[in-house]
Amino acid sequence: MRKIVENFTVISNEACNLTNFHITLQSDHPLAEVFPGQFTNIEIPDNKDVFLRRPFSIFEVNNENRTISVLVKVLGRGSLTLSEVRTGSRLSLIYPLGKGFTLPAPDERILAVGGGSGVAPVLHLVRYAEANPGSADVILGAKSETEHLNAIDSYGKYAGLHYTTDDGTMGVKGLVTDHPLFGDLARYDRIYACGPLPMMKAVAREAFRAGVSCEVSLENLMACGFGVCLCCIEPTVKGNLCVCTEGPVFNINDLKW
Amino acid sequence: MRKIVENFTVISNEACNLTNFHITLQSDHPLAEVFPGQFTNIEIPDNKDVFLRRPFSIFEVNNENRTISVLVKVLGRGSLTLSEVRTGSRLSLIYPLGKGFTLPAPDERILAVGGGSGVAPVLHLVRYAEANPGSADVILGAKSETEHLNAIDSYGKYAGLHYTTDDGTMGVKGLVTDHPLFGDLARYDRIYACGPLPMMKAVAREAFRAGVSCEVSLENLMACGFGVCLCCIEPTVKGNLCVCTEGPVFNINDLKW
Amino acid sequence: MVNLSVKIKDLALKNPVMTASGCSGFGEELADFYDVSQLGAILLKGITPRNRDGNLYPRMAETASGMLNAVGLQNKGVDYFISEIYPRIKNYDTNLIVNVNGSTVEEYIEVTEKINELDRVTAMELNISCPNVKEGGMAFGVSCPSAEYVTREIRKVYDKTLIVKLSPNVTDVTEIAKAVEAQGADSVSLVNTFLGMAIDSETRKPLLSTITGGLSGPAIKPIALRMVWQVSNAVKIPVIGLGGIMNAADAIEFLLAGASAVQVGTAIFKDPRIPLQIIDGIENYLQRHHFNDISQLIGGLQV
Amino acid sequence: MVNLSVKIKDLALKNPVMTASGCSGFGEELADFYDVSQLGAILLKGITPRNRDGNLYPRMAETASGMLNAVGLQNKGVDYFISEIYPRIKNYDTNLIVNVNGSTVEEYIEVTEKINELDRVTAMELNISCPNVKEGGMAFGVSCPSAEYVTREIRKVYDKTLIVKLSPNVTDVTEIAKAVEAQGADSVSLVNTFLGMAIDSETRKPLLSTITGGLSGPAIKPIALRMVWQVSNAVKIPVIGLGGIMNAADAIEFLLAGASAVQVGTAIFKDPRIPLQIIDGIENYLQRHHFNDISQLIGGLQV
Ligand SMILES: Cc1cc2nc3c(=O)[nH]c(=O)nc-3n(C[C@H](O)[C@H](O)[C@H](O)COP(=O)(O)OP(=O)(O)OC[C@H]3O[C@@H](n4cnc5c(N)ncnc54)[C@H](O)[C@@H]3O)c2cc1C
Ligand SMILES: Cc1cc2nc3c(=O)[nH]c(=O)nc-3n(C[C@H](O)[C@H](O)[C@H](O)COP(=O)(O)OP(=O)(O)OC[C@H]3O[C@@H](n4cnc5c(N)ncnc54)[C@H](O)[C@@H]3O)c2cc1C
Ligand SMILES: Cc1cc2nc3c(=O)[nH]c(=O)nc-3n(C[C@H](O)[C@H](O)[C@H](O)COP(=O)(O)O)c2cc1C
Ligand SMILES: Cc1cc2nc3c(=O)[nH]c(=O)nc-3n(C[C@H](O)[C@H](O)[C@H](O)COP(=O)(O)O)c2cc1C
Ligand code: FES
Ligand code: FES
Repeated sequence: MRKIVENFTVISNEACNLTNFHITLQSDHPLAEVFPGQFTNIEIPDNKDVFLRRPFSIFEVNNENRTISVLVKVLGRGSLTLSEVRTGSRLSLIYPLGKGFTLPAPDERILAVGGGSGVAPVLHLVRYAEANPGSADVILGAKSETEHLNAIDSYGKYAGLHYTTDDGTMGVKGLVTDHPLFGDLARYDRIYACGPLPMMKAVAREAFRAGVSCEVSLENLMACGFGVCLCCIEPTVKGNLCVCTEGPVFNINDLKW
Repeated sequence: MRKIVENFTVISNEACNLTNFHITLQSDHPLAEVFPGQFTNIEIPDNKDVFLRRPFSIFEVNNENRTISVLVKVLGRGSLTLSEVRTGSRLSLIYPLGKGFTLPAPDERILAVGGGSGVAPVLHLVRYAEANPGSADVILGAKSETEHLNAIDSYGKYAGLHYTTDDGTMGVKGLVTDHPLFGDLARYDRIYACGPLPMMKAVAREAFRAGVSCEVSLENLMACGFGVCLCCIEPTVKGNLCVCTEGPVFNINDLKW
Repeated sequence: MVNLSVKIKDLALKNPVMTASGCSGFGEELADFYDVSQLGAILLKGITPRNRDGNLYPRMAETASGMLNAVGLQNKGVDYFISEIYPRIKNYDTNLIVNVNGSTVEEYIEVTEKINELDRVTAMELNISCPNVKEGGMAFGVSCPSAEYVTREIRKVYDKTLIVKLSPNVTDVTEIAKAVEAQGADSVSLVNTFLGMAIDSETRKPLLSTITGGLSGPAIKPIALRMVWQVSNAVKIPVIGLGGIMNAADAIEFLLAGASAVQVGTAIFKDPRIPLQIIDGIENYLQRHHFNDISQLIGGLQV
Repeated sequence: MVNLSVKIKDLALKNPVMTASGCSGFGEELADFYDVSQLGAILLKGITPRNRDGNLYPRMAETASGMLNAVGLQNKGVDYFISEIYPRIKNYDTNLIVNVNGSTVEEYIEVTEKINELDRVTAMELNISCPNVKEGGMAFGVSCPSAEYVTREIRKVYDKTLIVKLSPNVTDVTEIAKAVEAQGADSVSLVNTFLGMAIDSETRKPLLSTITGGLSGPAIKPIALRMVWQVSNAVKIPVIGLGGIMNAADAIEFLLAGASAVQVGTAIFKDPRIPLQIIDGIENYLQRHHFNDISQLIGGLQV
């Protein structure tokens, strides 16, 4: 599959809340085709303490404007520097990377679960699949209301939007798996999850119990992002697989969780 | 002597010409006393390829505004990054460093010669010494008119300003030592020079011939700037001396040129 | 026009820039970005006789101007390589060089004999310097007798250009280089990674599953360059230099220090196009400095 | 309140943070910035029996996350130190440790005997690892017999705490550490600089007058940390760790790897206050993690 290294221009960088930033990047050229669940490896500018690129899921894609966007959660030095990037500056991206989610068939009912920075790929999915609130539910989990992303209300046209927070300040109090929708998973044909490892494992456990096909998107540490270093591997029933090329999306049946 | 490590705020960064920048920095605290010829070691922000600080002569000092300024000539990666620094950003400075020039007595006649980035300390000197055009001459040398600094006309009140350019586009054509003032050095009590090594050596040769006391300010490569690493040494009649603490100003009689 | 081609014994390179083993897969991932026939050679990922899963995750940690890896020679074994991968890559119009590994001399021989049969594999790199495996690997590369022994045995079974990859984790790398030269190595490549370690101070745990791993990237360049210079002055066979090369200036420094060719490793992770940019940069340098042949740079350090 | 004090044999440190030799002069330059009595110890600039001019300029080159130096032990000799410098610094309320150097064992002994008489010099660091001198220096530190020999001779004439500073330019640093431990060293400090090299590709000349020099700074930290961890597991005497420490987290990593104390070198060039910031940072860490004694960190790596 053709991959590209290219300088994009930052056309906006909006704080969604204290620790999440929505950065939109414009290409000088027509975009390569991007599928939900694919990611980009971004060169962090100007930070003496960062050597390697940092991977981020591609959130929104606009082929007309030649833009893609990422949701960046500030976790450490690289994501912090990225969150401070200014409009007009140039960032080097390698994209599109990885294999995306298995797209649902038009008549399939889906549940997409996103936690923390994991909301980007699942929202990309419901939009790309042209889902609708009748056939798709999204549960977004966070620690507290203040960590929930604003400006995603527009996704209400693709899916029923549901929230959970650890402290109960928004939506259902508890973990994503505490949401009532988890009470009857059997009505879904497919479940998708992306977020912190414990969250994905909890979702996987419920999906497995309910016998519903489930895909998760892993965030293993990466050096290259395009398959040459073998640093990002995940043990699977098919042996050690590269998360960056054979993932980041895996069917839970293949994982050794 | 008390030395300080402190964050200054960039309050202006003006291009003097294509490769020279005048950067003014403000302290949060009253300034330490700075003598002409002393320098500051500046931490270069945001450049992955720069590890150490970079030394720059202190050009102008304004105790009321708590500002000092430097003239930065773009030579490589560090000076380039510094030249792009924005107003409002913070820079870490170590200052005041080194020993300055021997100040002229009130009745002494002086010639100060500056080439390239070496103009900063010699202009600082004539201003600090409260010289006047009757008793002080300054020769500024450059490759071409385009490399001469604008906005130094105000120094006309401290000294007669004279120019040389290699290509004759401004002032006398030739090297600084080709200037007619070098025809009769004996009328000066002291000569000061700062600039590229060949220039300083040429000035030193003439001063030595004319028997006039001459001080030069060296720009040896430095790691620390405050005397602990012994990387910046210059061989002198007194042995290897530290340019950063026992210089950067040396009497030519002490040098092994 | 300047001449960029060099020869390492029978190995003819159209230019002196190769990818480093373990940093360029089997060339296929680079081919997703550009035409790999522009490269001087592709050093294929380290191969062992049989499948190796490699070490547990996490296998990498970022360090100041570099990274540690603990991949541990994950590969599907030489037979899989020959039947599945080689047919896909054998038509790349560049040199394919196999990086040969083993836990015992017998294992090294087993891989070597098999790849000796492959027409399009024009040279082999004998890896006696991998710090990330429990048996074999670096153990062979840090003492003269063992380096001599494995080189001698491999020389017996390999006809084409034999490059021995040296470990930097030694007191005197010239001793090892001279030892393998004496046993018939056609070239030495250096350096492999330095044994290093990283700790998460907050969790108080090592950052790698294996505790220690191999350090690569610009951080090691000054040491690698010194070793290449020392070895170039100590042996007569051509030297291949690597360790932290990120751009053409870095590559030229290795050539000046005496390397006949260079390899680019970790830089590829930052930008897979860097090897091509280095080729262009070297050509540009030669023109700018009025040289017409790359050989004028090799060993051209003015001391 | 947390306890930061540690003991290295008879050397009592109020906290485990020392400056490194050659990076902090004789303490006087640091005293221009702050009260040096806050430091655990000051490692004084390397001293030889007689005046040494050191190497020619240029003596330093910047590298990726580090620097090369080729100072070559410039100093005015031990007698000048005793008569001119010692009287000025002897009242600093911290440990003064002399870094002892020589071209021959006799020279090492000469310096040692003289500084043994100085009340306020509470320990010595035997430098058998300087890569920047033609004779002596690193030559003593890269083989077990010579390291043993010089340590044994020095132990005979030195009563106080004897620290031996090890070179990282060796195949197995634990062998050297065990050898000097067996000869009565009270502690080992590691690492000294790595032998490296830098070239200006444009002028095609080396950047150092001596061609090669010593690499220090964050670039070397992963290798230094690995060596400290290996040595801590190999010897019973306390280990002092250094190499690229820039902040408290770095220092804590060395403590976790087994160092009883740390030294800060190149970081001082960037900001002379870093040793103090590290002391504060360690204290803060202990509080944050509910430790009350620094000893709970030492060797606390969870593997
Ligand atoms: C395929 C993929 C897609 C991703 N998509 C997104 C996204 O859309 N939005 C987003 O905000 N983040 C995403 N991430 C995670 C993101 O790459 C990391 O948060 C980022 O690299 C952290 O860099 P840093 O320099 O800020 O952290 P560092 O300073 O390097 O590390 C800070 C701390 O975080 C830990 N850490 C760093 N990276 C990871 C990781 N990948 N997994 C677990 N712990 C880690 C470190 O061990 C350390 O303890 C994705 C990762 C992958 C692999
Ligand atoms: C006491 C002192 C005062 C100084 N005052 C000024 C000043 O007022 N204005 C000003 O513009 N510059 C001044 N300099 C010089 C300035 O420090 C260097 O130009 C700067 O450090 C270059 O950094 P860089 O990262 O841009 O260059 P690099 O990328 O590090 O180097 C680019 C090239 O320049 C050469 N180079 C770098 N520094 C020097 C040097 N000091 N001498 C000779 N060659 C060098 C390098 O070898 C290399 O070839 C002063 C230097 C000293 C020691
Ligand atoms: C992730 C990774 C995997 C590697 N795998 C191998 C390998 O299989 N065989 C080998 O000889 N060297 C291997 N190396 C070492 C590199 O080929 C090279 O010697 C080293 O990284 C130094 O060069 P660099 O700084 O340009 O990366 C590997 C290096 C890295 C970073
Ligand atoms: C400029 C310079 C001079 C040094 N001089 C000495 C010395 O005289 N004696 C010594 O034992 N080590 C000397 N060293 C080595 C340091 O003490 C230290 O071992 C090394 O720099 C690694 O630590 P760092 O990375 O914190 O600097 C010197 C290092 C530098 C950079
Ligand atoms: S990150 Fe390099 S192979 Fe996946
Ligand atoms: S620059 Fe360190 S002593 Fe002068």
